[in-house]
Amino acid sequence: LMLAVTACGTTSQNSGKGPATPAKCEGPGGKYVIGMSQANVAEPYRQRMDDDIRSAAAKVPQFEVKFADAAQDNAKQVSDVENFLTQQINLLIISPNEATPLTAVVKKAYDKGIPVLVLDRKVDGDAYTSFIGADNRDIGRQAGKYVAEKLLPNGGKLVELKGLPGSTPAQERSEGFHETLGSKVQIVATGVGDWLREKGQQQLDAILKANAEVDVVYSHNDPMAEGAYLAAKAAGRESKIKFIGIDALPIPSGGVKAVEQGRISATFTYPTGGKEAIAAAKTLLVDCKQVEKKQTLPTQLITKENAERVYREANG
Amino acid sequence: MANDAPKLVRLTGIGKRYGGVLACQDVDFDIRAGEVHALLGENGAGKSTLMKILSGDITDYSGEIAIEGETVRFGGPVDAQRAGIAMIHQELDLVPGLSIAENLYLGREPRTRIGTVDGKQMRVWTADLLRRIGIDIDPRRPVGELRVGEQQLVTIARALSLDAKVLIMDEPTSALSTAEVEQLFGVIDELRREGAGIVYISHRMDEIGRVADRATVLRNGRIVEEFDARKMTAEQAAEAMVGRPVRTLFQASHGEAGEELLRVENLTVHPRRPRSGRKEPAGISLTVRRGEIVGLAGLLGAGRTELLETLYGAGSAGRWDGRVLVDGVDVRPRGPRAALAKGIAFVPEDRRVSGLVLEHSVLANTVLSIVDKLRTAGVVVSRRAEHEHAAESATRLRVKLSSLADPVGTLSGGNQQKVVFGRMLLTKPKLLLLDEPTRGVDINAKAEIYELLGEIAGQGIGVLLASSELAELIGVCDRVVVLRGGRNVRELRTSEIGEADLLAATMGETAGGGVR
Amino acid sequence: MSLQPDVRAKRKVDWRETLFSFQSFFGLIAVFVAAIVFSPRRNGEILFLTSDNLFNVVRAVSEIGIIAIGMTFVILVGGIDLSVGAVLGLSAVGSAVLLVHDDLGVVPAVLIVLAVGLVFGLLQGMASALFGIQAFIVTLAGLQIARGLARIWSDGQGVAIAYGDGPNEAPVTFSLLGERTFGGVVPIPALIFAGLAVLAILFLRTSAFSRHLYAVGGNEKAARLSGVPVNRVKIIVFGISGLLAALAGIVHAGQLNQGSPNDGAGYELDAIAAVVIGGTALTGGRGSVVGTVTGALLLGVLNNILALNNIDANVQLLIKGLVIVAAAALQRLRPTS
Amino acid sequence: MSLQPDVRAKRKVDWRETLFSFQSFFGLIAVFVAAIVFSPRRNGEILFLTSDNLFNVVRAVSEIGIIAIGMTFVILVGGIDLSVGAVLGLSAVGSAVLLVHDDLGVVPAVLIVLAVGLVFGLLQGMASALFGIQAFIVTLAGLQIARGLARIWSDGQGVAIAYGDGPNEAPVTFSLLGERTFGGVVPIPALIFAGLAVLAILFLRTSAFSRHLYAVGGNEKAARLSGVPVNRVKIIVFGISGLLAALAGIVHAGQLNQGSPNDGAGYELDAIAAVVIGGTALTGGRGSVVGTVTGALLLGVLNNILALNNIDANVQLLIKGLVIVAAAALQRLRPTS
Ligand SMILES: Nc1ncnc2c1ncn2[C@@H]1O[C@H](COP(=O)(O)OP(=O)(O)OP(=O)(O)O)[C@@H](O)[C@H]1O
Ligand SMILES: Nc1ncnc2c1ncn2[C@@H]1O[C@H](COP(=O)(O)OP(=O)(O)OP(=O)(O)O)[C@@H](O)[C@H]1O
Ligand SMILES: [Mg+2]
Ligand SMILES: [Mg+2]
Repeated sequence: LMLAVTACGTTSQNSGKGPATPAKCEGPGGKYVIGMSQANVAEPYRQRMDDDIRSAAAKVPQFEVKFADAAQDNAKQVSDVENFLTQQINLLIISPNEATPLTAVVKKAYDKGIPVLVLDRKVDGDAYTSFIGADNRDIGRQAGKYVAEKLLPNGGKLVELKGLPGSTPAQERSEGFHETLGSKVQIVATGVGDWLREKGQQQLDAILKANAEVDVVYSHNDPMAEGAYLAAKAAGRESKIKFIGIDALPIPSGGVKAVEQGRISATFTYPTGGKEAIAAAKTLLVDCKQVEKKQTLPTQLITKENAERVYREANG
Repeated sequence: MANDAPKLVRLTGIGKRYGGVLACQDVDFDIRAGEVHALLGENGAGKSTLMKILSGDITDYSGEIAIEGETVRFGGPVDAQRAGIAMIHQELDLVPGLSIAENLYLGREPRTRIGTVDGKQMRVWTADLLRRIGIDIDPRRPVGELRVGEQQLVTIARALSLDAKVLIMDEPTSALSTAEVEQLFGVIDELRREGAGIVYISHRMDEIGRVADRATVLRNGRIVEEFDARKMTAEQAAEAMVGRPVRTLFQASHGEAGEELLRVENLTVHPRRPRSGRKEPAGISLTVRRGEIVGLAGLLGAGRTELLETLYGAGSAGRWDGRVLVDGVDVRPRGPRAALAKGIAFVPEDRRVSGLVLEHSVLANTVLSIVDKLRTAGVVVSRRAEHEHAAESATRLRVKLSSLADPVGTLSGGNQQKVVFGRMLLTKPKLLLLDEPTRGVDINAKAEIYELLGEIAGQGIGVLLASSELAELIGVCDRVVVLRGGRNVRELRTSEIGEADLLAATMGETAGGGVR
Repeated sequence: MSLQPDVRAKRKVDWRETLFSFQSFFGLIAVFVAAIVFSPRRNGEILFLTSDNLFNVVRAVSEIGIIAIGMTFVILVGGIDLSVGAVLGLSAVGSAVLLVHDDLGVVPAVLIVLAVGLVFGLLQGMASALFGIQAFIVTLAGLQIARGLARIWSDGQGVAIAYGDGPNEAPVTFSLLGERTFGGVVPIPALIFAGLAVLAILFLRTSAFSRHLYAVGGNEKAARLSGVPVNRVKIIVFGISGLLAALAGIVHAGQLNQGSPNDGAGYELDAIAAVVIGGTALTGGRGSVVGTVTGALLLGVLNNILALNNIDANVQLLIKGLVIVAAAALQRLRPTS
Repeated sequence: MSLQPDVRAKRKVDWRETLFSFQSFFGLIAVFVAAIVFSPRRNGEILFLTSDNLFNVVRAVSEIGIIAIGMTFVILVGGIDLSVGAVLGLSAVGSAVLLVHDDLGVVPAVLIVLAVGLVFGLLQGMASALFGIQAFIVTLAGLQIARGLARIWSDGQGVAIAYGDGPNEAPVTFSLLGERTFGGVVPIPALIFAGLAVLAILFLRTSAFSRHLYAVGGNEKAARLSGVPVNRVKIIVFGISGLLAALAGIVHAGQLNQGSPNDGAGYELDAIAAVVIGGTALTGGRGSVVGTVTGALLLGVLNNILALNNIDANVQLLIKGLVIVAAAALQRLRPTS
């Protein structure tokens, strides 16, 4: 139902007429101001996205990136983009808080001839230059497959720990997971951890109490998985339960390290697309070439085997 | 006489300005050991201001204070207390949530050896002090539960506990009845003998002659005259205060009483919290006729306030039994609004807590009860009507103010009282319930209020007036109903009795003098 | 001295008085001037002062502003309403669901949503006034309840609003809320905010109800004894706040073409900040809608200039905190009464 | 003749009085009983009542509880502290950074963090007391500032705490905060909370400072006239709140092996709810730490039983909102004074 509605959002008014003027491309000799509108830097994943953009852009001397943070508020993000337009940026990168509310203002920028790179979450219609991001539903599917095939091939008891209700990733990571999980695995409890470590811990405290048998905890992100691990440890059951997270941020407090150190069994990378966005910006502004309309970033399964290497490469 | 006694305190050239108002200017004042020095003046004359300066409450003033010859400048009330100066404030500044004992020793709690508060010691001392001024309340009772009169006694006890050389009493008896006043005077005599210097402020002229040695009169912030208090007459004092001859006679002349307006039959209030130990009205019956002023006499806690609040529907008490008839019709006011709609108006005894929105203008306070009747189109209030009503009320009651836009909190006490009064009169009531309406009101304003009461009664309004001032009850009322322990025990015609009879009746003595 | 009281209504005009009665206004002007000085320029043009940008500022504060007007009423009686952000979310969701899923027309949908906000506010007012529960706690609970209802109503997801005549499409009129008028310059939400502000200012200046409201906030006991229907005043005031929060939610949905259950999170604190910076006392009885409007604009200009200069988000937090304290401290300079 | 009014020397002991002085306790018992009734069972064992689960409840409320104790002090003087959640985040980050990045020992790190919290609180107290700015607005600004500082200190990312002796590892002692003692049953944060509660209760019952604190909250003018150092009391109280929020942050970091700048978001509202459910008046002057502790436990039990039963998250919000209102309404049954 929701999908239908979202699809309906894709009406003619949302498909931009395309840049009236082609992107201002002065080649390597030009100077370019890029505006990066972030939905909420309070989330580690998005902080990392900003960091990735910052470090990638530092290698392109023509680029100057300005950052704005909407603190998880759609209305604020609309203002942020408007303020960028006032400042007459040359390219917009946006990681929208939600799709529909940002569609209009993104289109406004696009119609002004400013190339727009949309990261992580889409906007409605096609009034943007390129979408770069991973597919949450697909990650959910892979996680479900991993549980069904690798962890619990003979069935078992699973707890799902969800992200903040109402957020798209929580929805999609759940739906994808259920598509591939199969019927052998029994979901004994579902907790809502609002993406937070301590909420994950509190939820698992109670859930472990209520359920003597739990084999796997599937958490919509790594922090909640870590919280769940702490709860299991307090109950003395951490060795009997496998924890799976998503995000796999290559930072000291991220999921890759947690896997490397054995607290989490597996996690799936949810690439930020920051590096790719700057590459696309370079193609557009410096190389004066077109980019693909859609660039889907692959996810990667992180287990004990590859964790150390992935971490090193990501920060290398 | 104490005239040659050493000067404990000397104030020279004291001045204090509030915006455009000169509350004190060039005041010289002294206090001698073993002497009670009365400070007189109209409402707003600057008495409290002067004493607040002396007690360290007001720190920005001009002039000089010398204690035993040494010039001082206090940084706050604590400095003054250390120098031996204590003050009983006119506004009862107590902490409602703390017990009586904790209030008395606030800021200087006795400690045990390990540094904790010595609660037992505090209670023992408190009980002693309370006994000394003649009341016997559990020191552990929260002050918030006490009535105004009791709170006044607590502030007196607090000041006594400071063992001060100089004790300033700013209207200490305004909510006390004669019996408690007598007890207080006993204490004052004791202190005088012990060599303390006392400043006594009161608007009850009879008390001045009774307790003071010397009297100084302030007018518009300046000293105008000094009297030997024992030889001074009320007329002299009043003339000095106002600056022209005035009538000090308590009289409210009005016509004959009409038909019965209010009938209370066997009114019994069931308290909401039985544990408070209060005796609520328990079987009160009385009547008030049109154009009649009926007084309610009684000791502290006799149940006068409780009765009036119940009639107005504002009782903190819960259910009540009995009948209340207005114009022969049963009424059970559900609240003040309903009471006002039925023509019953009420002036509460504590104007600052229950009467006024202190930071709002005189105008807003005056018209508050009728403002929704001053609407022109739909919701809009006519500013002109508001202004006219407020101005008319202020003129009629002779409220002393510089502008109707002044915050009412900056008026003097008596003028604040008149604002509350005026508000109720604007509702055009047929029955006016007054609880200590002249508490803290100066003699001139009192005479004006009495005159006004006579005028009101003359228009056929019935008045039920609770007062602790016997002279007032006898001078103003046609009849006085005496309450004791929540019952009406006597009813006296004021034309037939004197103050002594009334005092005896309130205390439960027969006219002969024996304790009943 | 004359015994006749002087009952002139006008206080002697004191220039300090006059100055300070406009002081939240001066705070705004100070921030405005600072904004001009620190504004980035392009080709000599001060970007902050472009009409486009100024209207962006007003548009951006319009929702907080609408909420803050209702909040002013509540705070004037000495209450507080923490539920407004959540009620905004609830009514944004409600608008979207009614228009899109239930295919209602704009008028019935808007009326239903406004009624929901009004009733929600009235219920909170009743809980607070009749049971004597502190407004802070009633509306804190109300916040959670409204949030829960919004999530349930929307199935926990943002509900996108598509326009058209078909089924599951909202009437195009609703999209006007996100548009600009007068030559594409003035955003409609800003107009709604301005209109509402004028209404509220007039109402507080002229109505009998407002006299009661100020009295309840100034001294509840005295108000009650003066015959003011205290409980009714309190309940109505919460109703107004709920109603305006619902209106803000409708504007929100119209601007963003979506109603999401998490919309408006934390708006209550911004609204309260606007009210307090505008000089309204949290203890009640003193304050004005003019102050609130200037307070909201001050916050809006501040946000805008920080964003135009691309100040780091973390540093922005620090600066905003300090400016809020400074603006509140300015209030203290008012000569004491 | 006797001038003594007829009054009883002893207060009559009334059973209602006795009952109601424990009433927040009764709210807790009601929720507790409900928890037992609705608890899931396994093999006849009531899961809610297992010692393991009960200690989980206490552990889960320990941080909110610690904050709420400090909040009680602030509210008793008629203030409010919205910054506690952010200060918790700041000190969680501080602990992690000092232990891991700066390789400090546990004692210096803890002391520094506590000092930061204390100073932050004292500064807020000064801004409020000396400049006369309303506590709500000072601490609302403080919230933003603390949050900004935490983000800056941590570079915006959670700082993981790894234990060991090497560089960039924290001393193992710090991990004790996440452990359980007495046969692996009693979580250490619960012990800290309990110890602190006892301390605070004794302090409020016996110290002269506490009388001053109640006096400032009850009638500031009277307190000033009695020589109570009003400003000092106010400032100290905010200092206590900051200090306890910092302590809660340390516990938070120890429990979660991480300090993240967003930790503690919204905790201030939970803490205030605990205080108010515990019967402390937001107007100041009346309340107790016993009440606050029962209030916090009530919220903890409620959260636990909802989680044990796997109630839908949205419905949980509704239930919690209603229970908070009901618990606050219970307070009103206290006979009026
Ligand atoms: N805080 C204040 N702000 C402005 N004016 C004040 C303030 N306090 C007192 N005044 C003014 O100072 C003058 C003296 O007031 P004060 O309270 O000293 O009078 P008083 O003699 O004690 O009167 P009363 O007998 O009514 O108590 C009055 O005109 C009063 O309005
Ligand atoms: N010292 C006291 N101890 C206990 N109860 C008291 C005391 N003083 C008054 N009360 C109670 O207060 C109740 C009502 O007092 P109320 O205020 O109506 O009387 P009042 O005559 O108006 O006295 P006041 O002059 O204090 O206003 C009485 O039932 C009385 O028992
Ligand atoms: Mg005075
Ligand atoms: Mg009385």
